[in-house]
Amino acid sequence: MTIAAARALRNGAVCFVGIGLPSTAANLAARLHAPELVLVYESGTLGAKPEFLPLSIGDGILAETADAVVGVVETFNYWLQPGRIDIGFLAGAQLDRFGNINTTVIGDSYDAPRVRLPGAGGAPEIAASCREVLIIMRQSPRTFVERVDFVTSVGYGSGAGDRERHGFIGAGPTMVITDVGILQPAPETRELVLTHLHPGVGLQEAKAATGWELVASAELEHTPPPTTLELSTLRELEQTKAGRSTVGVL
Amino acid sequence: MTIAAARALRNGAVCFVGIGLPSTAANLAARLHAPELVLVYESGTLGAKPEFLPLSIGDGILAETADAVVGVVETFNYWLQPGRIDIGFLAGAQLDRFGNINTTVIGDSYDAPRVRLPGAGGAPEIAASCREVLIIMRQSPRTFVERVDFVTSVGYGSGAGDRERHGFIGAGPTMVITDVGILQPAPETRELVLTHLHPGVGLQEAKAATGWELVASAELEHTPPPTTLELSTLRELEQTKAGRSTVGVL
Amino acid sequence: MAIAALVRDGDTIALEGFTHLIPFAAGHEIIRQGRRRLSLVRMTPDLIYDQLIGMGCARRLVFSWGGNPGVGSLHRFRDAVEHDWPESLELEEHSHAGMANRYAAGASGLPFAVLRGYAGSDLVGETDSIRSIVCPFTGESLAAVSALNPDVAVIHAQQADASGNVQLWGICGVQKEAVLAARRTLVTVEELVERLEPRPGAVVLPAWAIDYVSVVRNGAHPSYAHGYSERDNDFYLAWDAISRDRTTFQEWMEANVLAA
Amino acid sequence: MAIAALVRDGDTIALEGFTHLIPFAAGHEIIRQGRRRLSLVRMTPDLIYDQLIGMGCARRLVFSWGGNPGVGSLHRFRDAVEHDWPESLELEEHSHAGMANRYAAGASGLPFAVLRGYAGSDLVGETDSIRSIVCPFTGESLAAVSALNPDVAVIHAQQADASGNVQLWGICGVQKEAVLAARRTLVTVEELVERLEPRPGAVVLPAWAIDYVSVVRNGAHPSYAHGYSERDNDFYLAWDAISRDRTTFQEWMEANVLAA
Repeated sequence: MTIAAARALRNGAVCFVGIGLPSTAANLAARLHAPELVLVYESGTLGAKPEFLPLSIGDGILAETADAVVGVVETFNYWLQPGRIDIGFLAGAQLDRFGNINTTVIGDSYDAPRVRLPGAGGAPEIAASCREVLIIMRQSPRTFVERVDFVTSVGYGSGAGDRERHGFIGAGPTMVITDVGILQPAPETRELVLTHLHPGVGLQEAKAATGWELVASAELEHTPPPTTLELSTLRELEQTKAGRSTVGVL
Repeated sequence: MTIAAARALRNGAVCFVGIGLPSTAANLAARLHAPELVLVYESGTLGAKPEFLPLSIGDGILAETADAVVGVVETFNYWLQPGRIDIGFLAGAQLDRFGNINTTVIGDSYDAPRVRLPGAGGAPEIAASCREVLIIMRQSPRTFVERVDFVTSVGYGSGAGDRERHGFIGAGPTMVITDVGILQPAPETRELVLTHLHPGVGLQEAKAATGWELVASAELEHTPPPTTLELSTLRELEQTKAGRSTVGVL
Repeated sequence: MAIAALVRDGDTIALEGFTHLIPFAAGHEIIRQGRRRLSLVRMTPDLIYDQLIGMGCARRLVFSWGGNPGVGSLHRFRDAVEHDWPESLELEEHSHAGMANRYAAGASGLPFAVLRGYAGSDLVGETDSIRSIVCPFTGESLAAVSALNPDVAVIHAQQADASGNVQLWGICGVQKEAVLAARRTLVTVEELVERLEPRPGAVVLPAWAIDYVSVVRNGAHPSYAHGYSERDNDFYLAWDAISRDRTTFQEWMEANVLAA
Repeated sequence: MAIAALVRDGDTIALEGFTHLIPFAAGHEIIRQGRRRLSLVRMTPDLIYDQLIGMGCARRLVFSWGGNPGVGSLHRFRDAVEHDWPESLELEEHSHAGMANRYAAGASGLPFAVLRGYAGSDLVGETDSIRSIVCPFTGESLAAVSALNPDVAVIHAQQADASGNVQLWGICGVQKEAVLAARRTLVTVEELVERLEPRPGAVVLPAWAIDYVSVVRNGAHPSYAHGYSERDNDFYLAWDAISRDRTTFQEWMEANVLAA
């Protein structure tokens, strides 16, 4: 999943990176095919080049290695909002068939939620304003749902035309990378369809991991297996993680 | 005039300073009774302590000696607009009986002016948002007029209550310091009345230098004559002026 | 510290610091003073607000992301929202962009800020401080958020000089905005120095923009002060277990904060 | 320089620099290229816009203060407004606060900005880019100004590195906003360095936010580059006499700009 995400990052792109898998994937890409990837963390570090994986978006290593450190107001207003960022990374507790993301509450009621999640953070505006959005999430019927309990960040809303109605600058989620494969929006409906399966995963497995009637693309492909170099670079990178402990990332 | 202006600056006050007489007066006060005067130049230098008089508000000496140098957007939005500045200094080509200032055009028509002046600069918002405003201008019937040709910056508008109607934070021009004396707003009408004459100037002279029917305060006083220390400090200061030439300041 | 003079029951307070320079020591003092019914404002509540909430100091939370960064949930925050323990917690919830702009409006003396944000998000329906506004030039509809002007802002910085000017550097977050937006302010600092040496990327707050400065060495721990300390990532990881259980949490607070 | 590729007749261009770091060399190149009908945007037009106006490059001026700082009038600007020489000049006139916020809105991808400004000023009646807006929370009326998004922004900076990242320091004005607001950008720099050494108070613009970088030593003269040159105050004083008379002005431009 991390390797598939890293592959999706073209050299020279400017990425708005959250902590966890996105940070790992971006740092992995920078060490492989994309040495000129520009990492922007929402803590205001433009062009950070951390030697090891930070635990939080505010780790000192990000400020030390950045081309520029700016305030949070500037980060959102001058850099994210006008559409200067090529790729935004998002994840969530729930994702629906139109790529909308929930990171707020699980349950029917906002006021009395079953599970209170951390909330929006930078996601609504990342989802709206980055030129494109990559979503990385583990796929399960519990997390890939027909309709999210709460729309924190909009993917394609209720389908084609919705982003345009909202006046969004960016194209929306062009790729959802999971442990099962890759989903992409169908050009006409904007519904997420399965375009790639990871090696060793079958179509039935993918459908079973999805809470809606998952459609597979007519040109369903398999992602190439990880290379030795990809695997070893990822392993090295993860060993450098700040805090030196293995952490479950939300 | 410069000495009278310097005297009006209490120690510890935060002043928004334009170039020319205001800058000279503020730097003079800082060398006399107000060593803790805080000078803010609109170029974004907070707490500048120039060793010599700058020619422009953007001279390098201001940045070198400032507590902080911030951008122009921040200067106006974070520092001036919320009413953090105690004293703003203004001048103009014309001033009217209610302390309104014209720095835009002389003549009846904005589009075809007799004299095109430099324009507003920071003045409209300095006039609105500083806790109080000091105006320094040479007094003549040509410059102290019944009604300014163009209201660039509002003093008391058309009289009492107008500042409140505009929602201004600051108190407006509390003192107009001229080569003749000092004018202050009458508490009820906000019309500028003569409260002080400089040594050697008579009331008739002051009235003759004013384009409206100048009223003198019942408690008309004379300003104390400049002390030797004030004069010598001013002379020293003016000799340090950047550019080393005597310049007519608009 | 100046906390006793500054923070009153029922106040709206903002302890800011974006991961870096979080004023933990000041937060602990607020807990020790037993303040109640506070409205807590912070983009990223972090462990210090988890502690304030768990200790019953808060009535309301104004925020944009309430998690333990890179670790997971803030359990005391969740317990308050999900089970009203130790009491119920009102939420005023925003995105980062919205919160940052609310502080900026507050610092600018404006009643609101405009941004491209929240469109299509269910947050709009839950939060009265998000409304829409129409551009008077283009007719386009945008989001407006109301200004934040906390009663008190507290930040932690590396240095203050003899006159009370303050300098912070590294990741500077929204601290300048929080201080300039607040009615009363306290800056805790790692150390007093004779003179502030200008530094790349630093934010300098002049003495006349601050009410109180206190020296509190290591006052940001387990957060950090760039150039003075490292982020205690192990503590952030450990907090997950400490905070998960009410009793464990209370015992830890008793031993490490109340008795300190 | 990249001026030939960047600036076309009829473009809206912003050469920014608040007294410091004014891109004079780039302005001279625009004059040599014979550009016409430009909309010139700048908070403080200064001598370089006096020259562009006097040479007939401009159709329109968007500005907030058009004087020779500390000296007096810009005579070419006055001659254009008062006597339509060498041709008439449309004005779009603002205050500094308004112009700064217009750039900030442009840099932020917003169509307008909100400020406390212009109330009671006759400027409101002369400029269509000032309107009023009502706060959706308090009902208060405030000023709105439309965003500035020039076709081209040119600034001068001290240094660029091998990758094209740019650093400027000293008084930084609205240069960052002007660059981020513009569609195409050029930065002239004093020198190329291997690596940008971080400096106090510096603005760093990453290479990916800029289109062209050109090395032009002393490219800000008679303005200055903090750390590289001093402001040539004598030239600012001398300009008063050079520019007062049309013929003297033209001869000076011929000898010092066109023939250069």
